[in-house]
Amino acid sequence: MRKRTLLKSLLMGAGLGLGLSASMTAVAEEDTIKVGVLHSLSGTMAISETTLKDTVLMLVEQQNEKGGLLGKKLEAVVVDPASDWPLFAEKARELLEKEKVAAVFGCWTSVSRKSVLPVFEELNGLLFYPVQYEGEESSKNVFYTGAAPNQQAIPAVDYLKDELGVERWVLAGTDYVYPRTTNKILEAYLKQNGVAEDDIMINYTPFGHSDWQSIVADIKKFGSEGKKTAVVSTINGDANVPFYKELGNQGIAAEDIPVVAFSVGEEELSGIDTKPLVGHLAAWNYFMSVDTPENDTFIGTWHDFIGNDKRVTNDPMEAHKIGFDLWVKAVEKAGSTETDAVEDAIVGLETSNLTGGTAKMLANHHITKPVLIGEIQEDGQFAVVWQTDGEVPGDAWSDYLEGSKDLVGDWTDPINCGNYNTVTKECLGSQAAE
Amino acid sequence: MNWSADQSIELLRRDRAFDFSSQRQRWLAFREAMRRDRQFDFMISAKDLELDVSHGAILYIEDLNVSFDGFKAIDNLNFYVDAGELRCVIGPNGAGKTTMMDIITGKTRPDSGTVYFGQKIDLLRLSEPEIAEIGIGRKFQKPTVFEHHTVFENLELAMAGDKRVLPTLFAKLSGAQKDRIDEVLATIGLAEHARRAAGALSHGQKQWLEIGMLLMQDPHLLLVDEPVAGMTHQEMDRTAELLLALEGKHSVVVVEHDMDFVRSIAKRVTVLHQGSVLAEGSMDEVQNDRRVVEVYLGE
Amino acid sequence: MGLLTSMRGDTGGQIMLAVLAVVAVVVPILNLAVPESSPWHLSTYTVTLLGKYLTYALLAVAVDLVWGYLGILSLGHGAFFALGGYAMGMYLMRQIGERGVYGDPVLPDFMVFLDWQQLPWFWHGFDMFWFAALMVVLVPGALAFVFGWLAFRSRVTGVYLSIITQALTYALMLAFFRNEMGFGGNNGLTDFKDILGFDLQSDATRIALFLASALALALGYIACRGIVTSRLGRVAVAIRDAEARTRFIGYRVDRVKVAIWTFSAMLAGIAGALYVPQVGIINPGEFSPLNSIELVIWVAIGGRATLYGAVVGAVVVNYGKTYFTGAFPEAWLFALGGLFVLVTLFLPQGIAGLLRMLRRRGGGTDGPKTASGEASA
Amino acid sequence: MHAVPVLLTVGAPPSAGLLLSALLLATWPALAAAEEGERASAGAAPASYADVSSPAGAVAELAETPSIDGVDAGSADIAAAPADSDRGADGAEALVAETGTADSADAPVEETGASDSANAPVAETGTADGGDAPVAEASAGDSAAALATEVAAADSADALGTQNSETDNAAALAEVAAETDADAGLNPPGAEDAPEQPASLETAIAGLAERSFKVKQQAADDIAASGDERAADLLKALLNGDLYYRKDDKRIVFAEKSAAGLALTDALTGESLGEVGSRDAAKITVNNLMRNSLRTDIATLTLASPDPNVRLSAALEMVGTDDADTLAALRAQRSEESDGRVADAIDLAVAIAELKSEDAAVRLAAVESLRGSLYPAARNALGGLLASETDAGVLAAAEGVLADIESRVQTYKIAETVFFGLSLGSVLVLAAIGLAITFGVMGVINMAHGELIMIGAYTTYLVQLAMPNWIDYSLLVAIPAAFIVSGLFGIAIERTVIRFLYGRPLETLLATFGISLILQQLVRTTISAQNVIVENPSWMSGSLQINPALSLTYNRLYIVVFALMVFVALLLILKRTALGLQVRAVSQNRAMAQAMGVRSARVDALTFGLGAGIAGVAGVALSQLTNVGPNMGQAYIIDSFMVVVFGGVGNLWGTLVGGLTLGIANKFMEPWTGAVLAKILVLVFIILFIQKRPRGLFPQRGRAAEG
Repeated sequence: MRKRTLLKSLLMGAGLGLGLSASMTAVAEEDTIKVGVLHSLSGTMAISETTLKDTVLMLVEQQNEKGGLLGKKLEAVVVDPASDWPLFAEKARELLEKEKVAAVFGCWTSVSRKSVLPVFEELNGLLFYPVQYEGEESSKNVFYTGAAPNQQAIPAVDYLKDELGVERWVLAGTDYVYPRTTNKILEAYLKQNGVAEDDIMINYTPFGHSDWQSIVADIKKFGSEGKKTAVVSTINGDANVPFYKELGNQGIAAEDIPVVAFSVGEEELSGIDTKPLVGHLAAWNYFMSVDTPENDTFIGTWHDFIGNDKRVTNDPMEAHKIGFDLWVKAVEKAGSTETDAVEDAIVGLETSNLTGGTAKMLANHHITKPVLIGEIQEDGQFAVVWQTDGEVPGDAWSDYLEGSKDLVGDWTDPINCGNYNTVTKECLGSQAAE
Repeated sequence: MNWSADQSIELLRRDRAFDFSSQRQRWLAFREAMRRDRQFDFMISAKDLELDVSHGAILYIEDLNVSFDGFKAIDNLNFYVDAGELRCVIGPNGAGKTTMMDIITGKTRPDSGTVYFGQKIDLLRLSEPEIAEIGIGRKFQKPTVFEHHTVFENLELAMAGDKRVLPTLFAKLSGAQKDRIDEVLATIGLAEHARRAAGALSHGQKQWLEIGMLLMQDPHLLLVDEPVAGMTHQEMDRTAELLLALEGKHSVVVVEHDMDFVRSIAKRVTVLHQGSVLAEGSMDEVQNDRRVVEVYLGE
Repeated sequence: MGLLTSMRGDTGGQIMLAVLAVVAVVVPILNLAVPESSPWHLSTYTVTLLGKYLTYALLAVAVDLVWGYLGILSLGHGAFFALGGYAMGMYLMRQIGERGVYGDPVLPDFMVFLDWQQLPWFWHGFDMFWFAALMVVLVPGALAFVFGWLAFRSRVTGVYLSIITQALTYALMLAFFRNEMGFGGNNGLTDFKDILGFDLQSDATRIALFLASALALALGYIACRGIVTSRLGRVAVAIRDAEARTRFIGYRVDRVKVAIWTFSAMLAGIAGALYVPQVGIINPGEFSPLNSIELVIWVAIGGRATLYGAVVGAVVVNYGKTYFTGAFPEAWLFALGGLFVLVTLFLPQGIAGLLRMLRRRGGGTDGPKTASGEASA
Repeated sequence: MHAVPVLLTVGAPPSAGLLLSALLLATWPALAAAEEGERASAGAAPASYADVSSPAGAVAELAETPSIDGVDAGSADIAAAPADSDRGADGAEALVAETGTADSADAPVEETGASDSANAPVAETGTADGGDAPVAEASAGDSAAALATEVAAADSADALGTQNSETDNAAALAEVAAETDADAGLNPPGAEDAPEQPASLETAIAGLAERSFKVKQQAADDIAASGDERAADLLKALLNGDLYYRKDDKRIVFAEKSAAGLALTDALTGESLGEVGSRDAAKITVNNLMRNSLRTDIATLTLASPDPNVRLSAALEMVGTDDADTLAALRAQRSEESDGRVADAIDLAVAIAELKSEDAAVRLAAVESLRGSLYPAARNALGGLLASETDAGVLAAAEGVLADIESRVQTYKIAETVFFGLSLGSVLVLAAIGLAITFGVMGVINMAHGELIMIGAYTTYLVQLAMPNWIDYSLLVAIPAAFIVSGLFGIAIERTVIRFLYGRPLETLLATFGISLILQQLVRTTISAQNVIVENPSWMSGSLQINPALSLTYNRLYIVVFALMVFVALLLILKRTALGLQVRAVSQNRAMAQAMGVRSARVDALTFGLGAGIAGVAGVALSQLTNVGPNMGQAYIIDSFMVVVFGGVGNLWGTLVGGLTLGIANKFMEPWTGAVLAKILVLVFIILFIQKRPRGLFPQRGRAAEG
């Protein structure tokens, strides 16, 4: 009998695993359309991603108040991938296979996107990815509502070059793929514009780098050599606070060496004492300070939803809003949430963005966005100092990179390929295999 | 390392070590050599150095000095033990008794002086395991046995034999070895406790077990540090018998505080004081030595 | 030596293996044979999940071997796991061939857009499975050997050892984060297509991988069991409990440690290699010291110095994680943290200890030997 | 500057409106297109818009650099004193814009010329010479103007096709040389055209209420140009963001926060306009370009300010100028300058200007006077001189001086690196020292240490919330507060969990790891998953300028000191107090200590509390350097363990020395290896070091340490 108790308890242990099978097979109730939310609520990325989770919840709530979709209520399914990349893949699988969600809104870092990509392609799901990223990708199953490099980096550099007469460039970034790629693109672009090799300084730091003394000192020196200098910062979230504090303390004012950041938005600023930052720049496709009726209502609903009118809105939130609207429109147009139908329907659809323009879903699953350059103000907001005339279409494959200048993504017939080589007229890579 | 002649001799000597079967030595030797290379082991196995006691003495300690940050624990110590002798070492705390043992067993390295095992073997060049291999066993002041192993296993682990990694992994107890263990179990009177975890033994039993482990190692020289601490009188007597039984076959050095016990076993007694020999001789001589009395009773 | 004999007297282990065997039979049937519609159908999601647990279990066994029986608390075993994973990842990467987004026949995508011209030397050979498989054990093994050889010879013990193992994995993490290293930086290696010509996405392959993991776990378990029941195993425990004494009865403590440590690292490497194709990504995050700490916790929760305990611990904790992150995304950390605290407070011997207590209730006398909570710190 | 008076005489009035449109043209390509439509002068324009992605970009690219060089060289030929590039350029462009009216054919091109950074000079002139431009200058400048037109035209033509390359400039120069005299004679009338009068303050100020930064800037410059004594205050207010405008009547006002919202006073008359809601008045925002010119304007306006610091910044602003009047002003100031630093700055400015003098002797003197100056400007100027200098003597002298400067800069660089190392080290020490107690002395592998630091940081945040108007003193409150809060957390942890785990360090690792997870999530749920703002008190921001080459940031400075203070305090507690004695007793031999009547339970709790409290204090310091968020603890826990172990467990001195060593080592490696590799190497170093010293830098002695 002793054996039996032991047996029981052990089966308990191992059985837990099997126990999953029961829960796995629980099928979603028919009268709701499930929407997956795949954002880290714990771990290092929670700082940025929790807000996006709330945003999607808000959008779903709004949609339900409007009477849902196709006569059904929307139901948000939230999971926590805990800033752990393999877990992202696992959770994506859970959402698609177990929860049978119609679409997933999620991911922030490139690596999390890369991690879930094969899952979405295998299970033919829909992912709306709301963050500016390095480009070099166009998947049938992913919609990139954030900015591609040509919708953020290049216009920003143009602004510095032409409006501020910058001649020397510091490209500072965290050592991962987004900064690497962006900086490669910018380097190529600057050289094309006749910037000399030694007028460009490139620097990479680890994640969450907190001791910027030497690097800032170097930048200071680099900037004190007579030519107007600017820093193009692709420094990732957490490392920014100590970076800006060091800038401020070492007396580098925005007028001397302006810093234009691609990863610092209202959300990040809400964690920084902005006094020393006033005048530094950021390039986004949306600013909370933009003065349009759409934006005002959005901010209003956000504050009501979150129950705190101190909370800010930022670019990825707008991206999610746009993505969500487009998805809703596409589902209504297609009359079903079935992936392929939605994919066909969504391309070419338009919805108004929050900055008074319209966002159009392009054939390469990127969207059109205006590019705004804002200067940080004392209140942690941005004052728009420059913006493109109309929207810039997102370019999946950069024209400034050797490997990809001939590539385009086009998910409409006849091409139907994420990386189509316009020269050899063939579809490269995995899609070719299928 | 540069291969001097005698080192190559060492190698040759070494070969003999690994023939247990006593046949096809060369082949075994060769295989061993290969295996050793695989293990990146360039140490000279001390196991096969011959113990040479032709001059009668088994342990030579000469002009030995150790100091722990300033304090001279061993001060110019000269100390000899004859083969087969049972020697008792007494002395007040801090006299350097334990330190001396530490040096002999390789735990502590001296500042100067020489320690030879027989005429040939320089102990200062060997590591603890090697010293154990060449046949010096030690029992600690504080009984240390493997608490989570049974008494039997404790003895098994201590048993002399090839103690390198792979042989140990594939080791099997031969009948002979079992008998040997049982024998020792009997000697130390723990036969009925063979299957008990050593941790569960009483203090005295642990002392014996440790002595038993010494016996299993079957060393030429036993260093026994305070064997009867915390023992009842009966236990003490049995321990005395045990040690006396060892005399002759083995050389034994006993460090002990308990004078009665020392008297009960000692032929020759060495008195250490402040790290050097104060007096040496039979128990009576020593006890009547004025300086010894001073040291023990004086000031 | 007949490894199976080593299973004698290891009730927990026998049952664990039995359960494993059952699972290995049932799961494929439920997944492949049972139709989707049936409530008994086991989704591929679950299969992959279980496969992942099994590799974690193997890793936990490896940790338990050195911690439970040798008394070395490694806070860096994740490093060996990750290295094994990377070796496998590199093979899978090479398998992609022309199906990469840039269609480059040789270079992986991340090398193309960092425009590297040719393959770094250490990527050669990984297009052959046997080579990769060899590296899966050799790389972690070699690292462990060198590290151990240094550390154990100079008798680094206790927390000092634990912390430098942590330093080891931390340094490796930072190194692998660097894109110059040629391992894909933060993104690591991903978007694998197939293994040995079988499509990684297909259910059959996943089942195969699952079974491979189960087999590896079984063999790994039996091998470890073989070691701990051998005299070497007893020496290991002796070292754990009284290192100096072991030295004085003539064992080369440093070599015993190096040997077992290296073996454990190799096991971890194998676990990593099986883990990667199932989760579909390997990146420097796996090196993070926190991961390594966490896996020590699996062992502690399962019950240190009982190999089956390690297995149970790994499965339970990770199932808990999977469940909580889905069920209470907001609060799961409370649950997990609470679990750790409660187990340490009320189950010092872990789940295995609990089971033994139950057995004692049933009048059991001979519990398996376990460490006092004290490691050689 | 010689181009500019003309700009006043000729350009300003008629061209004002056009300038404005030209400006808009740069920012709002839409407008640009429109304007083109009006002028049927599509000539160059479409091409220019076509070939570059961002129209504004293209526009600006067109007439920029070459015309600058052109005028520079050109005016050098004509004028008595040479024109420094940007002034010259401005002049030229402004003129270009002006002539644009006359000759509509190349209008778009020229406007583009004007568009990119036109109007600072307007201000310059206004202030430099309040309108009394001598005729000589006028004509001279005039010719410069004319040729500028040529150049602009010629170049923009090239610019359309190619990038601005050396050859373009060369061409420009040639042209300049050829046409100067002719043009100089040709169109004099411009000089007489407009009666010069600076825009009055009243008219100028209105522009500030506009939305376009360009307009605002123009307004600001006019203000500066007005030569009105209120100008400086207005501009400063503008720069500091104290200048608002009332939304209803666009009246420019000074505003101060008040109960009702804002208390307004008229910017011009200074009459109080009472309070309005914060919605009714809007701050006049400024952007980088404006800040730049504002600073220059203010500088010129305040060179004679009574405050030496103001004078210093003013003088430094003028370093690198070649403008005769400015230099004259500087020299004048120099003669009655009392403050040494200002005097140096002025000398620097003058010397740098004189480096360009025709007279080799003057240059030589200038070079010598630059000897030992650590200002980057001096180095750059000398560097420039080396390239252009012809006179051997001067060349030699310049090289010598430059070498001398370089070597001195190098030594300061090293000093700087040491300081960086120390400050990084002291951060490590701060983070680790609490652990040295809980882990080192008590043997608790406290994975929650990082979270205790985090709690300290959050305490700082809450304290600042509680006293928003006393930020400067907030830290003084936060330090004890953090110590108490974290300390209490520590005691709670010890009482509820750790006390059951003594002698089982690994269990403590597991339990405290669990606790750390809980604490993190606790903060996320109770406060927020986002980082929170912890402000730096004014006395913590900025840096101590030892000399132009070496400055130490205050926050780092304070933290180094603070770390040492904490260390000493801790040392005293452990060595001098009864608690310390008991702590050491318990840590060495619990049983014995208890036997001696030490209430070990209480001691344990207090010790752990102490360690935790110190961690909290460290949190206060770290909150001044880096983000305060739920994850901040994780960032420090591993480094802390490294430091403690490297220094030797249970040894405070070890922690101190260890931390500082690692910090400095890291900082000295960084320049060669980069930040990441440096950290890796440090870790490898620790691993190897532990091989040599298995018990760290300062091993514990005695039998206790064995095993």
